[in-house]
Amino acid sequence: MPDYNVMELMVCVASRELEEGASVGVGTGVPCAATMLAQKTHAPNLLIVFEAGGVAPLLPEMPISVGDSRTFYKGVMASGMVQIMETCARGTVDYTFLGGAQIDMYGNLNSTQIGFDHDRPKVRFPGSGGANDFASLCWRTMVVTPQDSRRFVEKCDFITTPGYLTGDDAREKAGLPKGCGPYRIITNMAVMDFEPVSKRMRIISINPGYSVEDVQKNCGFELLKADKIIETAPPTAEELRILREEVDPERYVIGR
Amino acid sequence: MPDYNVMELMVCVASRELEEGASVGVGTGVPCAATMLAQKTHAPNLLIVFEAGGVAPLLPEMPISVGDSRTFYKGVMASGMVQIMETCARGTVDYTFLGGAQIDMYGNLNSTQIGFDHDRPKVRFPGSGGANDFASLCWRTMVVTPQDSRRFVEKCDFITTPGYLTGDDAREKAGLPKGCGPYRIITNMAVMDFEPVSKRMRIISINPGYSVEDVQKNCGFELLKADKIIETAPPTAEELRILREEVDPERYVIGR
Amino acid sequence: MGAFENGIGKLFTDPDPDNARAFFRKKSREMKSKVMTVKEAVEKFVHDGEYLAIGGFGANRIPTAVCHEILRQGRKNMGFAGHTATHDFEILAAGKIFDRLDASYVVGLEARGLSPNARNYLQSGEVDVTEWSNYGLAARFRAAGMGVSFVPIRTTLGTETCKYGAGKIITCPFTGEPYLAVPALYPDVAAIHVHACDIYGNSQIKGISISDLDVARAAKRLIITTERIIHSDEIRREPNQTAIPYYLVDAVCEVPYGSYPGNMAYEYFSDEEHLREWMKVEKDPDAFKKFLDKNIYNCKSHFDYISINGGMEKMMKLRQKELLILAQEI
Amino acid sequence: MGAFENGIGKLFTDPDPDNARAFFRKKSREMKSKVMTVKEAVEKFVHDGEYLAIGGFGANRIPTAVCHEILRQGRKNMGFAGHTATHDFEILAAGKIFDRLDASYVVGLEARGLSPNARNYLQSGEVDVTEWSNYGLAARFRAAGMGVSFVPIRTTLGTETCKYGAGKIITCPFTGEPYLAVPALYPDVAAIHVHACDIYGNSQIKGISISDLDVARAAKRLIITTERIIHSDEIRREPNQTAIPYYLVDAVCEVPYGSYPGNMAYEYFSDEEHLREWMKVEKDPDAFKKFLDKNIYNCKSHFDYISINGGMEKMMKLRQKELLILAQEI
Repeated sequence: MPDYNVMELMVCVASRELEEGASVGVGTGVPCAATMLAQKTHAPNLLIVFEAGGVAPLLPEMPISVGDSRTFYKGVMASGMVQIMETCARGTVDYTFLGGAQIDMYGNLNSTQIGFDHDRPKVRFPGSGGANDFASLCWRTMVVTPQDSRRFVEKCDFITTPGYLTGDDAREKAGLPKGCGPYRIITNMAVMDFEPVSKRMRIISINPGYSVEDVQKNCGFELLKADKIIETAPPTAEELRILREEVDPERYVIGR
Repeated sequence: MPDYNVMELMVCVASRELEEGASVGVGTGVPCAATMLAQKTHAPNLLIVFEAGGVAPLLPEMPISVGDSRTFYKGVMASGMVQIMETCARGTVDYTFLGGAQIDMYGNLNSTQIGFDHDRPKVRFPGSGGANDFASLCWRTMVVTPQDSRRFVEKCDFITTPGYLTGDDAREKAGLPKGCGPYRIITNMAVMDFEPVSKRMRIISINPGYSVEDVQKNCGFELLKADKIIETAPPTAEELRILREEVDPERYVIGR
Repeated sequence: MGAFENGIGKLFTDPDPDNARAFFRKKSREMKSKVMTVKEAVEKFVHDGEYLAIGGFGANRIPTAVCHEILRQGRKNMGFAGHTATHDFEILAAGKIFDRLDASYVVGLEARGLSPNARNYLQSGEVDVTEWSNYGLAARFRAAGMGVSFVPIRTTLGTETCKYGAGKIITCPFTGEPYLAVPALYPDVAAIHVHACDIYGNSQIKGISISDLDVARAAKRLIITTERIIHSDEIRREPNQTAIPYYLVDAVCEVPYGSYPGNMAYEYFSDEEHLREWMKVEKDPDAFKKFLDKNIYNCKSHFDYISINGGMEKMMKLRQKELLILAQEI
Repeated sequence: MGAFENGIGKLFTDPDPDNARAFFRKKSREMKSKVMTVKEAVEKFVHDGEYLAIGGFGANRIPTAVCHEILRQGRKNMGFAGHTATHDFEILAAGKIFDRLDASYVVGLEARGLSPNARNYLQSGEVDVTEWSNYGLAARFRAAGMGVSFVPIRTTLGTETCKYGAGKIITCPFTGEPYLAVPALYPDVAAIHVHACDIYGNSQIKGISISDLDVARAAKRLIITTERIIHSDEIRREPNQTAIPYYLVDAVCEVPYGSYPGNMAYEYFSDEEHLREWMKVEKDPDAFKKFLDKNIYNCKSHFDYISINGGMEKMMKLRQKELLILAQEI
């Protein structure tokens, strides 16, 4: 079995979720690496869109910004933000990848602030950007993040981006499009999905070298467990070769 | 005084209303001729927009359609209908010219049907097209039409396009933008405006050879009269020369 | 007529974006060749009873070949978006292909006059008509393209265009002012003619786009006819020239002179003589039937139609006229 | 947080389209030369207390020269639209030019990290912040561009981004579903950097347009900086390349390498080294003051700024990097 680091594992696991013929709204970093890896392995027809307007570029290298010139390099279209978000709103974008400083059991994300006082936050982060929009509109949201109980919290200080809100049908009741929401949470220790009725986060797969207990210990809320929890398949030699040689030779992402 | 026909008179009168630096949403025929004449006489900087998307073309000849290639020939922009209508909605278009089968004392226009049964009209016309939108959104609507009591009616069979609706502040109350509406009605016999409070049609100028009585006789409702009714200035020799030689050498409009 | 009344016209299509999303979720995003004949495209994607939209502006950049083929295949009971519809409307009315109509501009051919046959059809009572303005109907496509069920507009309020429409009066939560909410229009199928596209459907339009970018996004299925198919590398060389991206497109049909007898900007002018003949012959039902047989029903394709109307020599002259080489009427 | 609550954030601008119409009615539509220096443009069109929007996407196609000049001229108490704002935000925060902020993306520079100084500024309590998503803020420009007071969107609902925003929950009159109505945003002034424009302001943008077409239409006054001024004949030769028409534009400023240190598609890549230096030096207030003096306050113009940061040689390298001739980090 080849040697790999945590980032490589997470990128490979994420890339496998993207099936051939799907569409994905991506950001810089891990999402982009996962998407490029999927294109170079099992899903050459994956449609990539960037929030600033780029559609289906032939990415010559990892973009440094979701609006830089790489995001529409030899693209099939260079449009604008409204066009991309409307494409998501019409139901044409299947996946998106998001992150945040905090995530709760319903997959709600915080990328706005630490502290509860909006007028005087303890720490200010960028805010939603396009994250809330992608999470509201794309069919399936995936989060790639380290497993850490300061990150996986009982309650976000601020809900920037919707998961299933307060669970059950709260998301649809709020007026968000029907049938979409958080889909996979991929960490260094495990892969989680969301239980279909309560919409609570649930362990479905444990990464090599970790246990369910490890995951729970590094999570600030109680995780549900799938009836059958499997072991996450490690990266294959071929995945690692493509990731290291073709996707991220400068190790921008996998060297973190 | 040079000899001229009724169309030439109306085109010349209409063109004089368009001041330098103004903007105008135009259709084919008389509006286009009046606008081109204004550009070639006193208002070279007149901004022309066509509803299908053409902006400020260097018109090589009279367009046959408001969407044909002439309407954006060497234009500064070839956009789309939504862009043009939104430009009007933002208050950037000063004038428009409209017509119709019927007009009432508040300047409401009918270009939809004769007869009151919408399911089985006696005569079906094209409907609004962009007329309602231009009349709703441009600051000043002008109508160039023959003076005829079958055309100037007590009540339109169908109000396709808003004038002042039922008069007074009905137009603004309905939700149409404030401060705009019908401005000049130019016929073979006279020029009318609208009394500022009641918003009823009012004679302000009589064309050479006609009397106030002629106008009233050829109008299906009672016209108000301005305190001082002047005589419409006939076309000048220079206006006629430009109109005949440069604007409409094929006599598409002035030969009607 | 009243200032604050909702429209009493019928709403022919479902404005719910969640239903549209469920459809679009399943629509393929694969970049695969969609090249087929117009006959195949109409067989596959245009069905009786569905709702149709046609791009362009009346007799400018219209997918004439698709309109003719719909007649040849005898489609019936369709809904139609009569948005800036002139010669396209005239063709479709000749085949009586629709029985319900969202009308903003129909029956007329602008400065050319009115179509006697289309007019009779609407006066016959056979067609349910709901009224809109051009912007109202454009805004309905726009709402669909935005993935919402309505947008607020400030036109038609207080008129019978509004009363016999199907919009609803709402109040702005910020200003308290009334607006007309126009419902999203998702056509089952649309056809648009473009200057160039690749085999996947990535399309370039030169000149004005009218409402086609929104029509393309709103339509559940989209047939592109194109003056010419170009290599995908050409598309990727200038990605901000792409007006319609491939994932909206279901069929790509190469139809040179595809807007004929309409105008195609930078390519060829409209054939005014032929358009006059259409309108003239409509006055005599027998002559009109023969005219339709000759120009549509007995033609196999747009090539046949062009060849009986002057062929390449005529096209060359229309091209010269478009480019202002021939200034005079031909 | 609640699903059906209106935002409690402050609305900093008037969404009433009739007030905007009254302004736009008087704005000149004359096609006259608007060429001036950035200094003149900022003096004439950017005033203390007004509301500002900046085009581009953070460190891509931004009007850097205008941002610097606003600092040099010491503007204060402005409102700012923090829409996809990264390096532009970093500059404006360094000058503390705004005290109220519509925030969708601020403080960060994407993958590059966070700006310590901008973060401190927002944590200081000196700035009133109302929250939006990127699309929410883009839709606000869009509503203004449409000439209406709001548009309905389906994002942010149910989150604290919505609660600390200033949108309102409305119900669709067709489906009964809730939407967030976002209020039109008409900035007093906006600045946008483009690839080319003529002396009247007719502007061409290559590549993505982000939200700039709507920002241009929404803004009451608009400053265009351009890589180069081209002859108006070039504009008229390809009218569908025009992204921004002249009648929206108040000032035309020719600023080659005007997006530096940001990326300008097809022209030059971002100067990542310089951007890293910015963020690094922010950690030390004294060093940051010296850095700002050197790079902004003691520069007369964008030419000075470029000349002290490597001049033409550096620009050439950034150009090679953009065109993938230099694949490695410089």
